[in-house]
Amino acid sequence: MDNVVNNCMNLHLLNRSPFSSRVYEDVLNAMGSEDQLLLIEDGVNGALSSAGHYLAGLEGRLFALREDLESRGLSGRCSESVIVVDVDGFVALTEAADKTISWF
Amino acid sequence: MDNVVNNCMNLHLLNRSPFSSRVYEDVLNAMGSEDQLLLIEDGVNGALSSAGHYLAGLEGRLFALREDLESRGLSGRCSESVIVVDVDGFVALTEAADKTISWF
Amino acid sequence: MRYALAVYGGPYSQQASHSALRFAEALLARGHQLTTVFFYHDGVYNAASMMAPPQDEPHLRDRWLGLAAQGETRLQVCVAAALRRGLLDEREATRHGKQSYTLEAPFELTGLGQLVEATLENDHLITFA
Amino acid sequence: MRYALAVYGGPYSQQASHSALRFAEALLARGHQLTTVFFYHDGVYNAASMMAPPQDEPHLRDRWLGLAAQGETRLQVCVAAALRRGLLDEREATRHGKQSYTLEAPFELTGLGQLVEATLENDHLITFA
Amino acid sequence: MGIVSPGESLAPGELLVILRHAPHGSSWLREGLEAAMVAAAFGREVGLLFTGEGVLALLEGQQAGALGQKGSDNLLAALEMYDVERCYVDAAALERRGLSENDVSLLPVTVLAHADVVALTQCFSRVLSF
Amino acid sequence: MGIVSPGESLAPGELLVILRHAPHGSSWLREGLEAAMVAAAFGREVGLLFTGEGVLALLEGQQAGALGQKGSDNLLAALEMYDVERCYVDAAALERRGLSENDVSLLPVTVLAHADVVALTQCFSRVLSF
Repeated sequence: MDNVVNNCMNLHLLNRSPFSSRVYEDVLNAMGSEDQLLLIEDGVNGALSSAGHYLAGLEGRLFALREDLESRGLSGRCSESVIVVDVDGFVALTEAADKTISWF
Repeated sequence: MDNVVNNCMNLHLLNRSPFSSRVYEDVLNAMGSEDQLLLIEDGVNGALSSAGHYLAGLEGRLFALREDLESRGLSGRCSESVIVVDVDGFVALTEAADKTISWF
Repeated sequence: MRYALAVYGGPYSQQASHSALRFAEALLARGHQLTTVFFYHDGVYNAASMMAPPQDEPHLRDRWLGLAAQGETRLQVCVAAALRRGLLDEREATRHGKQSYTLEAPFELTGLGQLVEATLENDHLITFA
Repeated sequence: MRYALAVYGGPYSQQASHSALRFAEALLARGHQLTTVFFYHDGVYNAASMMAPPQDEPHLRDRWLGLAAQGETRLQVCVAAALRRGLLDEREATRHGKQSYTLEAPFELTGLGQLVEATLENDHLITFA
Repeated sequence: MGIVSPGESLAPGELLVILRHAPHGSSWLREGLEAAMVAAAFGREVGLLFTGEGVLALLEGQQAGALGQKGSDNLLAALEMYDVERCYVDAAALERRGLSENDVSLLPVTVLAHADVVALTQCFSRVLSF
Repeated sequence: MGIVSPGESLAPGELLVILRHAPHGSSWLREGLEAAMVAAAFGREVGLLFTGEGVLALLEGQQAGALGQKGSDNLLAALEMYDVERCYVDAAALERRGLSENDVSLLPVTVLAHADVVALTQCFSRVLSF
């Protein structure tokens, strides 16, 4: 199956913190090389610099929701490799994806 | 505080699987050297032989609820270091403890 | 594009309802169509007619009503998940011999087939759990 | 010994209610006293009067009623957690201008102080979440 | 137990249902299986992926739980009646729990390596996760 | 920021409330803090232990969330009014999240090493966990 050309790009939504839940492992296991990951709700705790090792290898494809970072006081504590988007950007990410898969 | 003599024995209840939740780390961090741990509900998945590394160092103090193992078909798959008790034994464990602390 | 949302998280317990409503508003602001919100698992409690939160907190059911009033969004609640949790419309209440009901329009009790249809018949389904 | 239970998990969503009822029966069988079950977080939904599960599944509210009928166990529901989730007794329903109510005796709406009291005034408190 | 046949695995499908939760502890697994069954009953092309704790759904010897609480085994038994034939299990999730193909016997399933799990999420046009 | 004073830390207490959940994502943190406040208002000797994700409750700069959803910062501000003076934070939970004593400034807290966390759960006669 590996060598089949597939242009499908999925957006994955993660709303659990990698510090408390292992669901991020299932996400990584299901992500294709072009897929994107957006952290929302408690998932944004995974955007902390100290969480970098959990979500490594997603440069340019790892996003976090600005509103959820701000409400938690985390805006200034993010890893530089995380791309911050607001809820309008969240909608835009879903538009661009073939489909969106939620993990919780 | 380490050297204070303390005869308090707590029973800890864990109802989340260590394969999916990291709350077991918080339990281990709060357990005294005489404290006991009882796995219930999805926590009994931590009684699998393959989960031994998550809950190491609790020989003689690690219990799992028989009814929850049986309903999941896990009775024959447990680590030998886990002591299986039924719900009557669960009550007995709470009787013997100074207090019971639930983790979820 | 045509969107559907699935809401599985309980109101006032999980952030899911708040997130879904916020997303719904952004969706409409970008000119999309939101055809369906399907409530399943503890999400069905969003439809509770008797919900009475403190005045300084958002009234989630009223927010869903506001969303439905804006356009063509249907608020569908899984009937099997709802009945066991105590959410009955007038018809189900009568059928179960209850004197009152706890769910009413614009929320509608529907089968799980509507979730499948919402998933397959829209361009996007986004789940909040 | 004197026990109290705290139930935080929602019925039919988490195993907590099942576990708590099973534990309560074993407790009484060993000759202990169960003074209080306190419902908080999504546990408050255990008190929903309209709960209508399929006939081949346990009716959790009826099981709590059966427990209360056996002895001196009080079924206390946190009023703040209950109101926002749509569980109102007759008095609260009237106060909020609702025509019907969704919680009734032997369940009683109480303050969170009763959880503190149940924790401190019994020999053991066991939490199911 | 299925043998991984690339052609079969890669066939496009309409709806993939991902099951990540264990039986009994919560209702997620049952609710996910019920969604899959309804889709199949409506004649949709459904696939099931058991991953994370969901792989435990496939163990033999499950029973009713406290107060007669239902597990998921009766739903699995019903699945074949509903023509849900594309059932997959994540090899990594099995291995982490010390399980092998021989342990997951309640359904005929195809065991998928990482790359195949990815391909699976791409060849179905819609996904519901539980 | 408190200095660990063994005498103070070891004082027996009536009720320890353990807070393990982050603000906003669920109501656990608020519900735990409300239980602690009620106990204090009733004149009980209450202690708070922030551990796991609960340490994030102590970060400055929190705001209302989606639709004006309340976080926990207003409850923390109220705690001091209610004479809840024994507030502890788990050093291991802080460290794992890359945080230090300087980051947890919403409340005066005492940072506890592992052995002190254990001692804390032993010197209070009752525990509620959230």
